[in-house]
Amino acid sequence: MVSLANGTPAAIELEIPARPEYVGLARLVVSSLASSRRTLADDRIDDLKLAVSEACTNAIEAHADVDASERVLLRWSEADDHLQVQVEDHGPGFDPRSLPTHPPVTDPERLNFERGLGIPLIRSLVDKVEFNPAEPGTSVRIVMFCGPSEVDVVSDGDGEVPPGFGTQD
Amino acid sequence: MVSLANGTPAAIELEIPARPEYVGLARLVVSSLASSRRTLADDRIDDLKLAVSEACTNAIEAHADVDASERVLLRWSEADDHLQVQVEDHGPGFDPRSLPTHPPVTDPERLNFERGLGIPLIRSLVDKVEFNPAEPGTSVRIVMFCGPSEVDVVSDGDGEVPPGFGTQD
Amino acid sequence: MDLGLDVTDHGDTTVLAVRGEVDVYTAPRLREKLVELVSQGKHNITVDLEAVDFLDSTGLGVLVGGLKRLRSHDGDLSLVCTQHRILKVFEITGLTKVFAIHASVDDAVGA
Amino acid sequence: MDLGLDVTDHGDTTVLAVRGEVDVYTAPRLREKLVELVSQGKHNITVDLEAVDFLDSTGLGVLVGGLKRLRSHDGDLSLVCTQHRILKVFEITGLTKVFAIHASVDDAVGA
Ligand SMILES: Nc1ncnc2c1ncn2[C@@H]1O[C@H](COP(=O)(O)OP(=O)(O)O)[C@@H](O)[C@H]1O
Ligand SMILES: Nc1ncnc2c1ncn2[C@@H]1O[C@H](COP(=O)(O)OP(=O)(O)O)[C@@H](O)[C@H]1O
Repeated sequence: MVSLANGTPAAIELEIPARPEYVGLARLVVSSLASSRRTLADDRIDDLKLAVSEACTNAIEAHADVDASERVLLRWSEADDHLQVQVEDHGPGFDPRSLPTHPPVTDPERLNFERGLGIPLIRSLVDKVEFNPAEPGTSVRIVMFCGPSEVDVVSDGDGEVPPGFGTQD
Repeated sequence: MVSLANGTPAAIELEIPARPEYVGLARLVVSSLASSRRTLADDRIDDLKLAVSEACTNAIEAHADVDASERVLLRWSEADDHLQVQVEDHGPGFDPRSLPTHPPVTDPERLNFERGLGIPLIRSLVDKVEFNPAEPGTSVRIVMFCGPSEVDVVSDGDGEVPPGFGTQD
Repeated sequence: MDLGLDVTDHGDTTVLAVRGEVDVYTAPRLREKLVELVSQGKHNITVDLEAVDFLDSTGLGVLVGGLKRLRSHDGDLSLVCTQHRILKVFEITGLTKVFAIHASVDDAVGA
Repeated sequence: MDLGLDVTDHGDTTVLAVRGEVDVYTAPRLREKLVELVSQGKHNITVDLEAVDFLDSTGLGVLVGGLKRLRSHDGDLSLVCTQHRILKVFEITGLTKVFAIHASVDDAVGA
């Protein structure tokens, strides 16, 4: 179990307006911080960067319907064996267990779904993710263990498609 | 007069531990934000980046004697005609009017001073700077007007040395 | 953050070369450009992703939407991509089964 | 953030090529290297700043300290710098009057 307190001294916080133009800054900060951690391989840094970007995008979109003057908080912290990034918004919240599933990628119907890839991507890219309700809003906690990736990428070709991406389940 | 409220919606905040390894992150964030502002020329972005870096260095050094688990806050905000960066620490504070002056650069004694260039540099590089006491600590407010630089750099050769850098005054 | 969008015609195929980061901020411009090309009657489009530094789910969604639009005109949308970190996003979402992905523009327009 | 420090001998002159960002975090390593070179009897040092991306007042202070140390050994510390944004920091602090600044390592070691 990861047991990193929020108030750990090495924490870094970035607070941005809930607007699309600031997601790039969140990525820049995360990849800069991750790069200074020598034990994290480059492709794992890219994974973390994409996952955090997806979480920030969702946080920003959650505010789009509510109040675009709201703010999104990114909190970075480190421990011996892992990195943790929390993304917090004050949006309406959601239930991550009741998200729609896509049709299989081989089904022509699949093309009707332009959205819904963010959370499955986060789940595939990082070692651990939690979507916790906040009061109000959502707090997404992403954890990346340091050292080599434990998740293998499904290679191109006729390999299996990972769950959440249109498998019939 | 600049009259930008602290709570302006476009504000971005970065909070870092008061430790030298995080000054680079502050620079990265400031130069990224400044670059997205098309009206600011590249050399003015470099000036702002160096000035903010000096202010962060001072904030971090102010904590070195006190408590290195303290934090430094960088707050970025924008208005139509200027950018503003505030650097806040909780250190012991100081009086910017009673800083020692260096001997003239042509005096061999000048070489005994390795320090004290930060604040004169900030003053030369940005359009406006204020050192305000905070409770506790210091809040440095740096303002950069957008558009071309109003301060000309003293060129190499036998031009005058600007005040604060060892002129006999 | 700029998104570069360069259009060149290669016979029947229109190549849209994208440069920069495709995310929630820039993807709308990619979508508009694809819609514009389709409305100009360009129904075979190759999106060249070789100069893309970053692509997120919003970008994937725009490409899926473009493919759907082109298919409805009996056209196609293919991709050029050899960068590992970009390919990976298609791989883990299974979209390598949806898009024809080529190793070069020559491959794509000759195909 | 790495600071690159490469030492090469050019006759009587030792060239210390610095790469990266010189700031409050990395300047101590530059200071240590200069102290080490002086203690090895290298009393004519040229610090090549051409691959430096950033230099702050801490870096200037280390160079001033190095010059002082070398002068006390009847030696000298000169610089190689043509980058506008780095030169500017020496110019506005008046330190162009303190250091000999050369346009190339060849100029510096030939001087
Ligand atoms: N932070 C959040 N706050 C509120 N709702 C969210 C949040 N994150 C995700 N959601 C909901 O989950 C859905 C699926 O998210 P995602 O998989 O990222 O795809 P997309 O954002 O493209 O719809 C979103 O459409 C949204 O309804
Ligand atoms: N944020 C701050 N808190 C407390 N003291 C400060 C702060 N900033 C500057 N000072 C004081 O002002 C002095 C001069 O600062 P500066 O010109 O940046 O040179 P240096 O940091 O190299 O000494 C510092 O040595 C310190 O005593």
